[in-house]
Amino acid sequence: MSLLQVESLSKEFGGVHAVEDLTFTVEPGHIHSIIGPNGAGKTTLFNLITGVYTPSAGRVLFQDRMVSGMKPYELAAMGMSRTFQNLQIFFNMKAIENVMVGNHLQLNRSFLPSFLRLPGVVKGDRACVETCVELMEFVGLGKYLDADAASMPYGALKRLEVARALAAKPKILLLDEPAAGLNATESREIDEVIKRVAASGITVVLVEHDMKMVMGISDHITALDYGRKLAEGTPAEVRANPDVIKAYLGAHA
Amino acid sequence: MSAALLQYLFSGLTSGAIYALAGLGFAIIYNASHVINFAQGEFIMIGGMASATMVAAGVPMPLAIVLALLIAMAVGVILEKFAIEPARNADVVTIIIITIGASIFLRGAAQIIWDKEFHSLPAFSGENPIAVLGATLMPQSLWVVGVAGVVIVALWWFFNRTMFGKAMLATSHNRLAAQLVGVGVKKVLLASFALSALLGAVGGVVVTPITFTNYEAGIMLGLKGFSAAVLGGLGNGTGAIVGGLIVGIVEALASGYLSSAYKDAIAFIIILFVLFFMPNGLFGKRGTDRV
Amino acid sequence: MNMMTPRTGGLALLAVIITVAPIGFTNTYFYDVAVNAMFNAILCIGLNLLIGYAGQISLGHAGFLALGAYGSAIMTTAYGVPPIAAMLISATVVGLIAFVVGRPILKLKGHYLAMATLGIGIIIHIVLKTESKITGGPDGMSLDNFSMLGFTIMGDKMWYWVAGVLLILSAWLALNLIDSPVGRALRAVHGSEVGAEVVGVDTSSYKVLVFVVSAVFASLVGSLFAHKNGFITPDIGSFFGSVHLVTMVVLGGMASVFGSVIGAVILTLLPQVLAAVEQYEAMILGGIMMGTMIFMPKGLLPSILASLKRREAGR
Amino acid sequence: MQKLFKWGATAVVAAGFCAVAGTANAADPIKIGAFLSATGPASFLGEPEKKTLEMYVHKLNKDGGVQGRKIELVVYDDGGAGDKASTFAKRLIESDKVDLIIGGSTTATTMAAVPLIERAGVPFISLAGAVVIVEPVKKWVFKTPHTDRMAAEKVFADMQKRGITKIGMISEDAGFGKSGRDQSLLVVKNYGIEIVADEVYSPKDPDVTAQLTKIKNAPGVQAVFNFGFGQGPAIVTKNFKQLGIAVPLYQSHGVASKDFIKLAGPAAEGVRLPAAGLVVPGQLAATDPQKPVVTAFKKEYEEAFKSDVSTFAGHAYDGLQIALAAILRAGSTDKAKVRDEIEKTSGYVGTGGLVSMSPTDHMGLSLSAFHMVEIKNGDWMLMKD
Repeated sequence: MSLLQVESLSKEFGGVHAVEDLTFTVEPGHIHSIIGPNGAGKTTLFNLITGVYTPSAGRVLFQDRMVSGMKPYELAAMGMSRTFQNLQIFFNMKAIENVMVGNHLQLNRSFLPSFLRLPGVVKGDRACVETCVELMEFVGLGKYLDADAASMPYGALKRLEVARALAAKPKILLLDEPAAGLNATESREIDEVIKRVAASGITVVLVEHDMKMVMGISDHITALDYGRKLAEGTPAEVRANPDVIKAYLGAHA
Repeated sequence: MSAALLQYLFSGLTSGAIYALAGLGFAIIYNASHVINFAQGEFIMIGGMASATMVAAGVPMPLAIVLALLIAMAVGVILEKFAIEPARNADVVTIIIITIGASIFLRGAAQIIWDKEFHSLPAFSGENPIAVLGATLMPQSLWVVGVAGVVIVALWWFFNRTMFGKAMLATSHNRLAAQLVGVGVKKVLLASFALSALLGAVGGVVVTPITFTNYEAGIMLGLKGFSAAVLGGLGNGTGAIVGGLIVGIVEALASGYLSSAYKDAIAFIIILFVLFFMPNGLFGKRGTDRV
Repeated sequence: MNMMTPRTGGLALLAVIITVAPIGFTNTYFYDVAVNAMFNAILCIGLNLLIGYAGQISLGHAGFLALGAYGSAIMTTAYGVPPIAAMLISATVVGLIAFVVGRPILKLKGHYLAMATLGIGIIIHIVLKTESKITGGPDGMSLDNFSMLGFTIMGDKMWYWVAGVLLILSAWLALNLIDSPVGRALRAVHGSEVGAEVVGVDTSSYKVLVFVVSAVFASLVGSLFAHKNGFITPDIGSFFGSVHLVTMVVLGGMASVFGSVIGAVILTLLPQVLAAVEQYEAMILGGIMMGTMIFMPKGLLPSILASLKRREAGR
Repeated sequence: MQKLFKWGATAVVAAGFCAVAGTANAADPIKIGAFLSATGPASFLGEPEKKTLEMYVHKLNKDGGVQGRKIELVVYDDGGAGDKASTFAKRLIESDKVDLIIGGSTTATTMAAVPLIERAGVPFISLAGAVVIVEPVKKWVFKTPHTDRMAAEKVFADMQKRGITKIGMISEDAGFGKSGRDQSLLVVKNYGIEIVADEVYSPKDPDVTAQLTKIKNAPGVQAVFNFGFGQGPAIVTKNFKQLGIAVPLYQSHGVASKDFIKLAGPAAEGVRLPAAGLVVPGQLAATDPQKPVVTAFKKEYEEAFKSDVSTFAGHAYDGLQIALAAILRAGSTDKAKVRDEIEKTSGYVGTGGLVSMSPTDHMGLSLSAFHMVEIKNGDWMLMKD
């Protein structure tokens, strides 16, 4: 049984097809990468899957449930979480609070207990802090436990988004260019984090330009060009596909 | 009955053209800087007060008008230079409070420099009403509508046919890119304030024979101008004009057919209703948020 | 929970100031001004949850203040409802109104939201002004003291202590809220709506929630203010009233509970101080507003705290 | 005073307060407080009122004061806001410890201060129009201007005399016009007149032809009555002329200042309104007791400020005179005594008319205080009865 099924998905913006008739599946436990040149529709695809956009046609199934048209927060409750290419950090909060927001669904969210600071809320928050400290350490942000998000460097913020997404206890995690803008060392660190996330049983869908990283960690790859599927298969298969070489890798050769 | 309807439309046109001119000032500054200038109404007041008091003091009307426009532009430039420019990167709400502070300051200054009394200008082409199909219109209303029309054409020419105008437009679309190709963003901001102050003052001069003016006249005009600009879609000149005319005409029709006590409320309900369905106003950009 | 956390430390300091301040009050006029300042502070604490923490502007909250005031006035004078019941019913009705209009309005962003809330405020003001058979029209209406269980709040001194206790309570509640799952969700809405959505925060519901909470704060303050003054006019609900409230919040410091208190106190006292300069009052008030926001764009309290922190770090 | 500075914010209040009270060193002056709407929408009431009080207090002090005591005047600007008015009234009573209060330029600001003034027991003379201020009678509250009801009655009486039975009403939706409209609706039936159209406008509307068109088209309208002040009535008058409405236009006493004629220009010709003798001093009969009073006041005001006198300035003048006369009669500033003496004011000839108060009448003016005037050649003309 596939965890995520994308069926004939299309999205147009004023006549331009950002994603067109796209079909693929993501198997549980895999690291599934989406590759393609700039403007191939990768981020639009993520936005369609996570409910940020509604598709023009086609549908998305998550755990065999039709989820197109559902709100991102509803999908989050079903176990889908993501990061962003353009950071969506809560810069008005502390780093750890960012992660704690990720933990939102696990906490008591009623208004009155929060307003009156009932013991249950205090206890829940205390446990939440512990979880989030662990998560920050897991992604390598141990030294930022007390920091304001606004004061952190770019590379750290990328990882903060991963920690926040993990705090939501997802079954599937969509990472949109987690290594973009990072230096080689940071890239390697993120690489490690992704592998460990996958090892913990979370399915990962990855959009990434860093081919070395993609080829190194992916179980399965879908290649896009102009919103259409160009090829798919294992890294070795995709690497050998002539269309991919022409459209994508060929550009570099 | 149709004469009455025509009269309501004339009434709405007169008010609407005034609101439209006020709204246009909001649009220009918003375009260049994404700032909503709540002191826009005060530019209108300054144009009216300066020209009216100078005419009363014996200055020939054309000279008084030119001087009034220059005074308003100077105020606009000073405001941008010393209040907006230093806070350019601040929060939206922070800048709103700065411009509200500026409007209070300018009103306070006006009541000291001039006085608290109402002033008027003579109508430009006399006070004989023009009869059209049983309804009447004052020549000054035509002046307001005409000036609004000329302003729109002039602005279109400025933004589409002059180098500097195009540069201003470019800045509004992408500040960084404009900077990269050598457009002086600071200069553009300064010019946008000068331009909208000029526009406000022009409005102030042409409406003073109809509505009179005093140091507080800018409050209402500012509010209606803001409504017009938002209804039309912020930063869109055509939108501001259409928005102003809609507000004016809705008010007049509401007074005529529904209730004059609730005409302002009805205008606001219409604006709310439009925003519910078109959250960026009638002509606003509809782009999806990029994530 | 040591004494140095902003919550306990700040609340304790606030309590001390409220207790000690009357030593300097030579007559009840001072109490009167202080009560007004504290009422405004309570309202601004609620409004700051909306503007400062959740990042949603409102230029119409004076309308909710006025609804609370008129709700109490009308119910107690015309229908003999006990003041406490009238206050609670008004707050409930205002909360419902905020809930109903909040849904569609809070989909709007930035200046469009400002416009919509401004419109709501103005519509409320117009209704109160026009329906003079019920509200007394622009000339206003009077009402009685606040009494409950045979006990009547009378005189400025008694109001001072009531307002003081309520202020501390409000600050406590607000501090609770912002440091809770609900409060973090609200702040996340300010930080990034889509970022909050994808980890499970139902942003539109939270926006409506905080809008309702802030409206209820305003309504409750309106009821109290009406009873304390004994007379109200529709102008408390005017556009200027709303702008005045937002100014208090922004001047004192967005996303700062104690900043709201400071902003409210300063802007309540300022007209009293500036009465001495007569016609220069408007210029000075406008100048102070501009100057503070230009040089302290984050507002008084956050800017001062930040500069203290910098100085400490520099040592 | 020293302990005031223990709390910063208090110190700020105190500083402002000292700046006001700082000059008070003369031995035991008479302290008169005033809260007026010197700015805001009602500023053209509050501004001349303030100027008048300041001018006469200055003048009296130069002449040696009252009973050898200097007069100290404390004026606050409430900006037309009720809540500000009540705080300033409290400040006058508690901090400035004034002996008597004049003010409340508008009904709203007056009524906002009434509850606490009644509680504190300070003689209070309001300068605002509405009947509610003195009806029911409140122990400490008096007023000098004619009521809006009287203005309406005067106008309706004039209409009745001319055989007018159906009129259109247009009023401003702010305090003065709204209250005037409500009072008009109350008394209009006594004159056998029916209001067939009832429209309103906002104080800053640029155009009211829509409302006037509706009135014009109402069947059988024989006259139009406008209740409002500020620039609104001038716009109404101009639009009225523009639409060529052929029936007479009546205005309220709210426009009884030269500014109205200036703003409305030629359109004001033929407008009728009730006004105090102050606007037509030269045309009053030589035997009219008001003649010397209003002539002198007009001259003094216009010389001092180089602007035309308005009846609102006169309200402040009357208030000050009535207050000082009462203090003189009482022989002290004892609040209860002064209050009693104000209530005994009898036969005072003021700018507004002959004032005779009583325990049941805290205004003391009768309808005869009003004269109907018509605007002719840009000036007021007394209408022949």
